[in-house]
Amino acid sequence: MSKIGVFVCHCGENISATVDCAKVAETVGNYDGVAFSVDYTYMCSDPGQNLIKSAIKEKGLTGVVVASCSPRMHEPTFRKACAEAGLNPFMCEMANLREHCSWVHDKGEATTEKAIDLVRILVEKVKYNHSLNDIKVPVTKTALVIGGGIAGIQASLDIANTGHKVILIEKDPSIGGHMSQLSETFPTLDCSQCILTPRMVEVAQHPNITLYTYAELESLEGFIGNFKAKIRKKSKSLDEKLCTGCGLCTTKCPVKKIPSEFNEGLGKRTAIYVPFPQAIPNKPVIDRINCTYYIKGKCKVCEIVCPTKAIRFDQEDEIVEAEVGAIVISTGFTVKQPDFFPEYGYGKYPDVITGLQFERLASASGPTLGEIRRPSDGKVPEKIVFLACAGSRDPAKGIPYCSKICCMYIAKHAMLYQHKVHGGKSYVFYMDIRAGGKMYEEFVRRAIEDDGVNYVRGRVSRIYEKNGKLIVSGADTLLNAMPVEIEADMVVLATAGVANEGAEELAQKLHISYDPYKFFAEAHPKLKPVETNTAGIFLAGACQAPRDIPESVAMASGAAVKVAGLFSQDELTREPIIAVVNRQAAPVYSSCVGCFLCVSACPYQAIEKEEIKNRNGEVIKSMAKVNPGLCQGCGTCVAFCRTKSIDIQGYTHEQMYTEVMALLNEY
Amino acid sequence: MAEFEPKIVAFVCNWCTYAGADLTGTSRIKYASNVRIVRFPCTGRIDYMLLLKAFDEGADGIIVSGCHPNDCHYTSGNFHARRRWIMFRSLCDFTGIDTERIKFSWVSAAEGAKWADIVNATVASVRELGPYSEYKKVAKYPEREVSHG
Amino acid sequence: MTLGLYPGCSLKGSSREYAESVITVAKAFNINLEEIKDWNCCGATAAHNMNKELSLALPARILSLAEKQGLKEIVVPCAACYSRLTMTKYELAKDPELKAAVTDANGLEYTGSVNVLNIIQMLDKYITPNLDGRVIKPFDHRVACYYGCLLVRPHEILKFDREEDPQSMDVLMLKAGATPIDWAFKTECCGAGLSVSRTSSVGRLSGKIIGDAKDRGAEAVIVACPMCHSNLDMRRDAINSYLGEKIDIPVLYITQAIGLALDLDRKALGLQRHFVKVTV
Amino acid sequence: MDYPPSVIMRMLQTGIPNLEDKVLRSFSIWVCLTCEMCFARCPMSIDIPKMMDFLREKSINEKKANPKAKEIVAFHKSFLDSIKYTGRLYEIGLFVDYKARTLKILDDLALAPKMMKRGKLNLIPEMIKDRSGIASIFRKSNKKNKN
Amino acid sequence: MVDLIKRAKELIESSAVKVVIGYENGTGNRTRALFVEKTEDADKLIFDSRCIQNLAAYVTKREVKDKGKMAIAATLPVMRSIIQLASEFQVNDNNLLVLGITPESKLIEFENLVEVETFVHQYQIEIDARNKEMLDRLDNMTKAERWKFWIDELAPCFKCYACRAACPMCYCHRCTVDFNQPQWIPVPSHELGNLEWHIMRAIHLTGRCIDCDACYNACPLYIPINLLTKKMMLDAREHFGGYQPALKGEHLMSTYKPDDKENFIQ
Repeated sequence: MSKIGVFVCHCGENISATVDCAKVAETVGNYDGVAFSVDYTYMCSDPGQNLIKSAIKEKGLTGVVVASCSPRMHEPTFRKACAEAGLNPFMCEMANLREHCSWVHDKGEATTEKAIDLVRILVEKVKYNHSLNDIKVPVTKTALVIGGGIAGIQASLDIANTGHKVILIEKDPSIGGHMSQLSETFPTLDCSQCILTPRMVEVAQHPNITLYTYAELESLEGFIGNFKAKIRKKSKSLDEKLCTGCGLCTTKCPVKKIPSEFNEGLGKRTAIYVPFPQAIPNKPVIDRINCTYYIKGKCKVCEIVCPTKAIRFDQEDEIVEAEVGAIVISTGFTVKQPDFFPEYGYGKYPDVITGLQFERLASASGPTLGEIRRPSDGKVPEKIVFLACAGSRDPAKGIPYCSKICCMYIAKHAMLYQHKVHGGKSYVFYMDIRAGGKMYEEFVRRAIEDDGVNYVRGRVSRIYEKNGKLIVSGADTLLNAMPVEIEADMVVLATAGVANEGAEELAQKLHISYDPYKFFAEAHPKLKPVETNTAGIFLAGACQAPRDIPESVAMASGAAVKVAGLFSQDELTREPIIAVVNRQAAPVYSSCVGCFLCVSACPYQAIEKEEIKNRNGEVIKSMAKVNPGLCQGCGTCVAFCRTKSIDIQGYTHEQMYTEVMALLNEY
Repeated sequence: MAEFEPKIVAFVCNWCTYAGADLTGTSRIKYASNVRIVRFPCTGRIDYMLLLKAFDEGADGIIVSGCHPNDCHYTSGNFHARRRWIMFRSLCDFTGIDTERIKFSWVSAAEGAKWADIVNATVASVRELGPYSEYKKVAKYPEREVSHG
Repeated sequence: MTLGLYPGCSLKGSSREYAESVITVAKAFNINLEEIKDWNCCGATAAHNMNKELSLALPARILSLAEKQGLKEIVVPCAACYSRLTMTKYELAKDPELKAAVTDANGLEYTGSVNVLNIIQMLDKYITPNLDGRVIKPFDHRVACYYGCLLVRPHEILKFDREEDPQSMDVLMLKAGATPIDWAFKTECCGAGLSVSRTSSVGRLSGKIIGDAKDRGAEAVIVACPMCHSNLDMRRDAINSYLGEKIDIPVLYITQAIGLALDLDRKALGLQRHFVKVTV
Repeated sequence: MDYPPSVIMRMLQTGIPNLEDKVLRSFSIWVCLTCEMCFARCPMSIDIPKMMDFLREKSINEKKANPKAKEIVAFHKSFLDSIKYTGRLYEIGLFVDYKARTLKILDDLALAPKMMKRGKLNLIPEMIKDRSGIASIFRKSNKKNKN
Repeated sequence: MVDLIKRAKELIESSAVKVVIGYENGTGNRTRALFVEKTEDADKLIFDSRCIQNLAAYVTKREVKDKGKMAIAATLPVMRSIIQLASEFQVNDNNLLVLGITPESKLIEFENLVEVETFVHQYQIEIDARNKEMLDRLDNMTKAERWKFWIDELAPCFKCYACRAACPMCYCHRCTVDFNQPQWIPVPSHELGNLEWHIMRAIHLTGRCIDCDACYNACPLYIPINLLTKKMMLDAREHFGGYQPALKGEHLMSTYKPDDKENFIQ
């Protein structure tokens, strides 16, 4: 007869506000098999867990049901407590009274009735629980970092410095990400290239890091500790070993009019190009869409001038297979383009630019070598207007969230403008200034007080062009919404930070979930910000939500330590929730009849054929066998098998059957 | 007689709909309390016989819900489930079992509100259909004493 | 081919020329415009400023009469009436109780099956397809196409053209041989209902519109709404006093401009009724 | 415009009765032309024009219309009277009734002959047949609020 | 079938096969299965229009299988069953030799199962007119009528499991209906027990049944249980393009297409 302990939690008053916990504990106490039933205010607290431990020891409990919050939250906590008290952790189950009952129903008889049902289901299930032990799985101690921005660079360096191998893949021809496009960085105004390039060089020279640029993830199989990644190294039309990076080809290439992605379309680049001077690796790539050779089959100037004959026109994409144990995603974000804003002219006015484009204007390696000049006629703008919240905090346009970094980089832009254009006047239209980081608020005050930037509290309603000037019409809500009209020479929109173009496809390749805005979803917003719901895959930087450099770096180091933690043990212990094909004595050996139709049902190819041979080697019987290393415990084969000979530990046929029975039969 | 309160069983997958129901809880969205959730690792694990057992034991409605296609944590659990549901549902329809009482849906971990809507809609539609008396009539063996001990 | 017509009060009174030009152009493309029998005023701004139910009942009555007359589709040249009729269809479709209250007030059956077109939608649907061959005297002037506020907004409900920088009239005028200019007051309000009760505001608002058109060298302003026309044309002296200079850019209806391009008779288009002489 | 739209929204948002009263007595709710520009550009999609309609109706019903808006209210009332009696707008009737209410005899007087010359002013009103239908509309929709 | 007898004798004498499975005259002008192990038994082999029993049911039974290599006189339905069994690894070339009897009742011997498969794929599985008409009648009924139809039709069933014995696809040595830990299908043959048993049978045959009507012929009460499997076959054809037994084919129910169509999942 099983002796089950039931522990009903008040969760402060999150549960007891609408569920009569005492009644639940008391009713369940009389069920067969329940030896101990009590309710307590905070089961997850230390006294709560000690209550469980002491009950197990004193009452000799064979099973525990904790009726509190979602098992997704505290199942590990209570299972660890049971283990410490000597009870096998898998004899402990949780009934979700908080998220599924007390928080979603009003106080009343029906709610307590439902709570009792939920506990009864789990009590009946526990009677069929078996004690299980963790599965040991080998760990490949190599990490894969997707995305070579500052987050990816930091994560790669941190992991590599713990002595493990790292494979860093970057979609663009060079690592550096958006940070390499910035001029100076807030709040200290130190030049972004100066603090970034040493790190990029360190990545290139680090013995533990293998760097694949102009490469994307093709596919991913396997599971934590045993991922198999296929990486597509897009053809650079160049033999990287021979190329010395002299840059002769990039100067001689006749096609010079392609808008440079690195300069956000302001500068021009050649067909064979190095994105920016400090690029790592400092080797060119041929843009096959615009290169005349690939369009008309003629030209080949680069091949002719190349001193080391490194050009390979017919170089194919290469698929590299890599066995990795953990993955850090740091693919970053992008900014909305002006054509998204009807009020500001549907992107018609060339002098209405995005924050990133202003960065390129202000950057010494930019198209204007650091001078602030208008894209339309190259004149230095006398009056410049910055618009905060251009697209962000705008539910009408489908982006309700705040992009977090714009207030800061607007203050920086205004400051840079005032420093570079003496006598220039700059305005900032804002709703609220969000400068919450260390030395952030002081930075914005400096822009206002020392550099004389006019902050106008209000939203710009419309921008239109009139005889060469951009008329910015808005209102100043601190002056009783007095209309404000500024004849500006240039307007900078701090557009919303949004997810990258291919973010959704990448998430589906990696089987991780993503939010409605295509940013990747963290396992828990507060307690597991760097993990995803898929074990072994971690997040770093702005791919999870718009984020500034300090936070991206901190998050990258966080993800790195998670990977290091994973690699610190030789074997990975995995939850024993896996499928098992039953075995019986000879001559039947198993109820499985060896039809092997389940093999095609298994997404992880975890089911193999096992043959029983007699003494002279003849196959008497062939049956299915599950490889514990590969099986992830999805149970698709279990529900498929006709003879029900395969079962999944933790969700066995008997357990699910009794759950349904207990659910519908009050005692 | 008091208004008919249907008994609804919900078979949900742990990674998406169960998490979605958690989100409904954390966002404090109220919904009908007729539903009891049974957690499965994946919709692929939901066995059609459990649906029949649920009707046997007096359930008036069933919700079966899991991850959206392409979102399954195990890649293809929901695809296999969908194919089984298509065939099982047409067999039930063919034998006269009331498939209006079985609501199939995809609810992701971010769709807390959708879960509340699905529950409320199912409870309302089953309440309108009334108790599943035909099935209860054929399952008329006495209230079994269920303790397996 | 017949098409329902809801003229509205101003097309019978202070903007007769608009009605004349619509009918003349329609006749030129042998479209017979059948007026809704016993139509009533849509209530314009006065109704919805003062009494919500009245502002829905009056347009609902018009739509019921059109349904009774068997009309599937009606053209409503006046942008204000078009806005009132479309908003009423939207509100009544959304709120069954309101619909019941309005049907009871009208005492007429209302299903909301009539398709309501504004003048540009009618032109695009029935006239533009076979306009190319018919342009004899291209209207080659620099024109500023003025849409006013009720033709494109509220955009989620009307779903007509683009919200900020509409192009449908510009495209039409291009086909008629004109050169539409890019200007900044396409959808700013002209002062509408305050024309009589607060003419100073009209002077200011319409003044800005005409001022911008002049600065950009427009030789004519093209409108698609009698209320905008009366403010920009009849109130020209208020505009001149606001701008401090006399501006004689004529204001034409889109149908008049197209009529001229088709070389139709100027009197039939009612060009002689304008306050600002039509020099084009 | 004594209170701009954003200030009116804030006053209503607070729910303080005397602020609501100030809004009903304000002049700006009468100057609003419901041109829908604010609704088109509001990031929170607040339907300000519809609220202005509501506020005007409430202001009239509670007899709190701002005296400065006398002409505007008078114009709307005269406009509706003309519809009530003829089913359509009779411009001359509108002008006469408006002048009677506001005693602004001289305004736009010079306009009448110019309009006459251009045939824009009908002397005899166009009556619709089913005037009783229109009357019942006005009666029923005034049931709830006295005009 | 003289050449069948001759061939059977040769096979037994040369002990190329240990047993030849065919038909023989049974009692009351009916036929029954014959297991020829000695050359003289071969004379009893017959073949005519009365031989409709699906002999493939025997190739998976230990009593026959353990004798050694088998040969089987296989009409078209039997051949389809054999291909399906082969795809489920129950039979293979070294434990079964197929003596094919074509619909024109001509004897062809197949070298291996691949040849049998190509032969079988020449014919499409067709549901005969009478059953088609019955299925259409059922489809036009309302849900309540169908429920009543099946409860009444299945009521006489006393769970003799003859249908399970006759079906070549039911070769599992522990059938789930015999499960009692937990009791999936109610044991008594009351309305519920019968309904759930026949639903389980139909689900387990989805994508495997080759419509040979052995279950219907075996049922002592002539309950139209084959309508269930025919309905599943038509559904499979409608939703997923149908299936043909194939050695290397994808099994219908354990594979999926990402764009399977349905209109009931919200």
